[in-house]
Amino acid sequence: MAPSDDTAPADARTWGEPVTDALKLRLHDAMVQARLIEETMIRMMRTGHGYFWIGGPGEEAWGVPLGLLVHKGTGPAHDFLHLHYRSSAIVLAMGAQPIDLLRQMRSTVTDPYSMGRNFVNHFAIRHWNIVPVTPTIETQYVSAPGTAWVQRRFGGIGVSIVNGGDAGTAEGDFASCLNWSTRPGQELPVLILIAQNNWGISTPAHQVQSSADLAQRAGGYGIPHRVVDGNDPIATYEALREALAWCRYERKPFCLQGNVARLYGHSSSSGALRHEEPDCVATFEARLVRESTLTEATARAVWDRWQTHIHAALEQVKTEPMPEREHVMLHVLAPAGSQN
Amino acid sequence: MAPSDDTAPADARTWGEPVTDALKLRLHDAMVQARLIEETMIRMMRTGHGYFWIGGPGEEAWGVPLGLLVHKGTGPAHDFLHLHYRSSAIVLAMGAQPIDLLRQMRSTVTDPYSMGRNFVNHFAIRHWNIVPVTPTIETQYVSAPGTAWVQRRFGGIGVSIVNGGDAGTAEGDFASCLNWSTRPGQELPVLILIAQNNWGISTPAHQVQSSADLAQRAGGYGIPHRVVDGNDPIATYEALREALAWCRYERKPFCLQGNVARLYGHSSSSGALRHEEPDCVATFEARLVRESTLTEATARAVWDRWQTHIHAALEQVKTEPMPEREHVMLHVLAPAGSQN
Amino acid sequence: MATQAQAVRMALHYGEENLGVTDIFGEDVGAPLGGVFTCTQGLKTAWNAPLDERGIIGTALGIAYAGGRAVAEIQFCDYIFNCIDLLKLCGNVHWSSAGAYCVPLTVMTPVGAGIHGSMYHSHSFESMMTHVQGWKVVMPSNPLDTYGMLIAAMKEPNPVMVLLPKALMRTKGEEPIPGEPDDEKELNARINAPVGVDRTNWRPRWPDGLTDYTVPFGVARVRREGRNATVVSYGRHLNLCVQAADELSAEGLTFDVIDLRTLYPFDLPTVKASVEKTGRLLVVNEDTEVTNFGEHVLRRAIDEAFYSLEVPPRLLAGLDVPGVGLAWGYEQYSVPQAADVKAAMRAMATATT
Amino acid sequence: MATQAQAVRMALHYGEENLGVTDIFGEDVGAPLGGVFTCTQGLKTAWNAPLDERGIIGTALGIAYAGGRAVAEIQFCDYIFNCIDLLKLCGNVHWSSAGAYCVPLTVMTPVGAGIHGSMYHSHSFESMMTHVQGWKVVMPSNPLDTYGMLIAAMKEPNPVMVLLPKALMRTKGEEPIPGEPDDEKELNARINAPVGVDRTNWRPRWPDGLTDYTVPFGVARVRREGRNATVVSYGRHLNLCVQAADELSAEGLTFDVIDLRTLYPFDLPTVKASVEKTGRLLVVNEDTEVTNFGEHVLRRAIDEAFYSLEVPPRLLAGLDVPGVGLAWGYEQYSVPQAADVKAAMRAMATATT
Ligand SMILES: Cc1ncc(C[n+]2csc(CCOP(=O)(O)OP(=O)(O)O)c2C)c(N)n1
Ligand SMILES: Cc1ncc(C[n+]2csc(CCOP(=O)(O)OP(=O)(O)O)c2C)c(N)n1
Ligand SMILES: [Mg+2]
Ligand SMILES: [Mg+2]
Repeated sequence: MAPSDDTAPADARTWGEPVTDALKLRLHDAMVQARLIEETMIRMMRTGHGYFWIGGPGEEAWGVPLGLLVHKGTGPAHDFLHLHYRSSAIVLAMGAQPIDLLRQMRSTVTDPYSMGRNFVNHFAIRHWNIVPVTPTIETQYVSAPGTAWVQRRFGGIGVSIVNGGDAGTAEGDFASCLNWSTRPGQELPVLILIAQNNWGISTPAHQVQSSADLAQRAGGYGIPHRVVDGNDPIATYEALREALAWCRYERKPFCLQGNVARLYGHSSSSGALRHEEPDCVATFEARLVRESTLTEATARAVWDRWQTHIHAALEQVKTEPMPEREHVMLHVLAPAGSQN
Repeated sequence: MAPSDDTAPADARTWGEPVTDALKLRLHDAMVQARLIEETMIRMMRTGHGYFWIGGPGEEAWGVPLGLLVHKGTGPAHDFLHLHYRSSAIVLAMGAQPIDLLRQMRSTVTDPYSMGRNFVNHFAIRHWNIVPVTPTIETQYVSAPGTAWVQRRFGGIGVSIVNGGDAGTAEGDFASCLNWSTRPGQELPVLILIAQNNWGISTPAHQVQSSADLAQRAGGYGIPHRVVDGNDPIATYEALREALAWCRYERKPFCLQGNVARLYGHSSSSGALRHEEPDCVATFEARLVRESTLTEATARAVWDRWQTHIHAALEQVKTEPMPEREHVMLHVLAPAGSQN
Repeated sequence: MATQAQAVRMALHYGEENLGVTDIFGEDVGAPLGGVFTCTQGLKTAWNAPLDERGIIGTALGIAYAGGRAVAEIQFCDYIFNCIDLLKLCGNVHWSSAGAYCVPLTVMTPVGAGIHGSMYHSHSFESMMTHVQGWKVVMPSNPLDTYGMLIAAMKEPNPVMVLLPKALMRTKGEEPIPGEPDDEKELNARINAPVGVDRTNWRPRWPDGLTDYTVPFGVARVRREGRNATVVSYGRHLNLCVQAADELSAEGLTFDVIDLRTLYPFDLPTVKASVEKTGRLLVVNEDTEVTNFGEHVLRRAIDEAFYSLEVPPRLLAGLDVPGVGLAWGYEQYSVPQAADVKAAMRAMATATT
Repeated sequence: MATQAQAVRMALHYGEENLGVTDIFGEDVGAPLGGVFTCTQGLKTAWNAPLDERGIIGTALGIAYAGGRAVAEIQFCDYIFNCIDLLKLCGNVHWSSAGAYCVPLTVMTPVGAGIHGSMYHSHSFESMMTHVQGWKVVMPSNPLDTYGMLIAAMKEPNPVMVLLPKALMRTKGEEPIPGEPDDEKELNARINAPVGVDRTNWRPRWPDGLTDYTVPFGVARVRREGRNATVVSYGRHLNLCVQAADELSAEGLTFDVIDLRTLYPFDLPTVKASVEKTGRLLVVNEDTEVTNFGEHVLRRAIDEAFYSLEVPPRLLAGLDVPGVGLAWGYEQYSVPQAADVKAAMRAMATATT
């Protein structure tokens, strides 16, 4: 059954722990982990242990804080997550096992998210309300009001969180999300996120977006909105904390844009080469060292620990079987009695 | 060939004649004509001279001013119109022949807009750049940027005008129109209209729209926008004049909402019964009489003249043939050499 | 006897009370209208959606994810074509998530011509929809099956597309729905919203005895038995086939008339057995004829029973035109009519080998 | 020899210069990328659209209305399914306006599996698209046809859907495109954007001699002639059929292998004549098998040549699964592979009557 940590705070108006040194170290640790996994997967693709890579290196300062703030569990009492393919940091910070990402990267039959069917970073984790990541851009923005509608009726503090890229906001589905979240008297607790990295594959944002502030589109629907530096995990954490408290207790939508980096380009199709963009993990680590929250040696140890962990996981994954003929027709239709 | 009245004004910054008594009389005349035709068509439906009625009675003060202000003609030098099924007043004020609407109402083979194929008020008039009215709500908002894109490249003062209802703005296509009209450096001359009648069939606007001011959604894209009393033809005329001048000479989009009435309900499906809503024709006529621009007798004469005209047209239409087997497969594919 | 619209209403009411239905929604589905065909009048969980089909299907999917059970309506199937990607998503969630999620969801939408609906109230949808995986697809021909298949749909863990022939909405059945009042007037008085007056305080008085009557998916019903040919159809045209079979018996021609009812998965064994008996197969529907679901039925029948076929199996379907035009002649000559069905059946039964 | 991607590029260049093409656009179609498959590199009218397929098709329609001529790309056909309503509109404009407007418009989109594209870069689209009226639908199997059918598309007053088998994008043809340089290296140097460097100032040097070479719509090409069976295919799988035919000749089996090229309207006379000769028909494609365009080909062939058929005509197509999975095994076992094609052809040729 589902792990569940129903830790609704006593004071109903705030959400999440305040920023402390301990939290900063947790953020750092999770950011390092996420970065290393993505870099491992890029290497897997290069060395023939996967066909295709797409993921979120550069978005750790956006994803990790969210992962730590999710009210995770199963069913409408908890948050639902409608994510996209750059959301690994969120899912890892929630506690996903690195080996499972590597399994999906290698398309093994043991891949718990899709049994080797979908691209890497296409999660589906029912016990944490992470609904299947859709390869179609922006469709997650039309399913989010549905889970939020059930949550609204259910009561409690569960919200629906939807995350996606900047270019994707051009799809009408982004507007549908704004609209369905704001029916008068039926407002929905949806946290509408935009990861603004200024690119859609090869198309620069300034060619196709009237303004880099996409969150303001929510203003036309009366939704409070804000842009935050998504490369700064503390800023992001604070902004998400506030936004989540709003959604949870007002039971209304909020739109938050994080300006992030696309550190390895779009995907392996474009080579997955390291780009000249802000590196939020390095910057944050340097800051923690400067602030003496972390020493260089402890920092190094964090990297080493995850490196070792991931290396072992990769070796394990390489031994695992691939899907065969008998797996093709599994799950075409759900058997009677299936439930979410 | 196309009639064309290329009457670009000398002063490039204004558009359309100012409001004079003569203009007021023209507005009144065209509004009466439009109302009478719609009411005739409702009667046709009731008496078995048509299967279905949908149209624009109640929107005369919104449509007629626009019809008078269109820069009509063929090709990108002139305005393109992407209309919906309540746009009869626009098309009639442009000079469409009443008999042609009656033909489409009766589904005769002589119907010039669709050869008896489409519902009434589904215009397609190539010589005036009126592109086919789509029965699908809101899709006109995604074709409008296309004609405007050609107009942008062409230069001149032609703009693309798109008109639709309030409920329809919930379709993502409305947002697509806003987005495609505002690519930086590639802004498009689109006049984006919203006819806000506070209903979508039986669904009241307040159930599904966060605000009755839908035009403000354009603000999220940096598009200037405004709401006008669509029951007042003078206010509408002035607002449209200004908005059109902006689109024509700035070559940029403008969003204008008119608050209008739905005088006979949604369509014949809901009975086409007269509703308790503002009657812009009666109100305007009373005002003109009060202001002594019109006497009651001249007003009556206007109604009578159109009544007679329309009656004769209807008698003619009743004699015209219906489509037969040989018409079914006509126009499935355009013959080689066809052009717009 | 209940009409098809009343059958829908009663089934949905049963679903709200007994099968965990949480939301019945779509454009104009809630009060006061209760649907453009009155199918959702008086239902306690019915509500009006924004005019946004993508939002409707997306929200329905989200409701399913969160453990709700929605019945979503697309007002006319003519307006579903901007959602095919979302229908595909609903249908691949279970497979792509390796079984983690399922999508218990019913979508219902009126289909077909026959009401002078012009180009955008006359579309058929079965050909495109049966090409979308992960769904069950049904199309009833009478109120009793409508009731029973909706009950089945509301019990399904998979998405189900219920195609409702719009021309049958006001048509009564020949067999009562278990639990409906014997007296039609009583039924109407109980569950039809009053016309022409304010409905704000109107509440239906649902019949007490409605049951769990379920028509299982994938099971056809042989509506007439005969020797001369097999006719496979569904929905509105099934009734034309039955009628033609009855008329043609006067000419000494008899038919197996098979009502598929479920289009995906369809009942191949029943079709096969009949073709093996009659040696002749005609499939009838009103969708346009290119890449038509009936061609799939033909292909599977040929796979299974080619050597039983005495004459070429045929499809009678709509002409390949961009729409059904409004004027009488367009519908008459582009959509198979009763006379066309009868002629095609006679031709099939009498073709020389 | 030019690849399919280069053939597209050269045809579009020819179209810009000679056929009035005003806009080539879609996601990432403009500089610097020139399309995810490089099909639109260096073209002077190419530009990057917002990430909005509905906006792309809608804008393309508007361009057509205003007298422009667009070639719009949907990056992968997997992302076209939210636009089916707009494709239907494009296809009914001429009919619904009683001939007032036409929609001269080309849409091109990569289709099919074969590049480890997983669930959303492996879709086929011909079955759904041939069910949409008012369009011509083509699917080339080689660069020369790709060139010639694109030229035809850019001359058409109707919308044309060009389905480009994505697994063939980098495949060279066997026949040169009229006007392409004899030396492949020269061609690459002239029209391939440089890789790994800044492309801002790169300009292609188009071959001078490109021509109006046109492949007319509706005309199939018989790629192999034989006696034992007729095989109808197109796109990527056509090549597998040709290869199998060549291999099977060693077993004494020969085939008419027909490359349909145009799927709507398809060349029924050529299919019919061949079936009358061989008495056996196999249709091969990779779309999922329920309500598959190949079933339409079978049905029309049966209508015309039933009595010539010695054994059951067959369809070899993709399994009816919700997607092509990423792992090798999924594609291997759900999409027909070379060995499957060969086995099916052998079985067809040798089936006992
Ligand atoms: C509906 C749809 N259209 C196109 C694509 C192809 N595609 C994949 S990612 C991408 C760019 C997305 O850009 P953005 O939304 O900014 O997200 P980012 O990748 O920059 O994080 C495109 C066009 C798709 N997956 N889905
Ligand atoms: C895509 C689509 N969905 C649904 C319909 C059915 N329909 C026709 S009119 C209408 C209501 C439109 O309301 P609004 O946009 O406010 O325009 P109004 O009729 O009030 O002028 C609906 C739902 C349609 N024609 N097209
Ligand atoms: Mg981006
Ligand atoms: Mg309205």
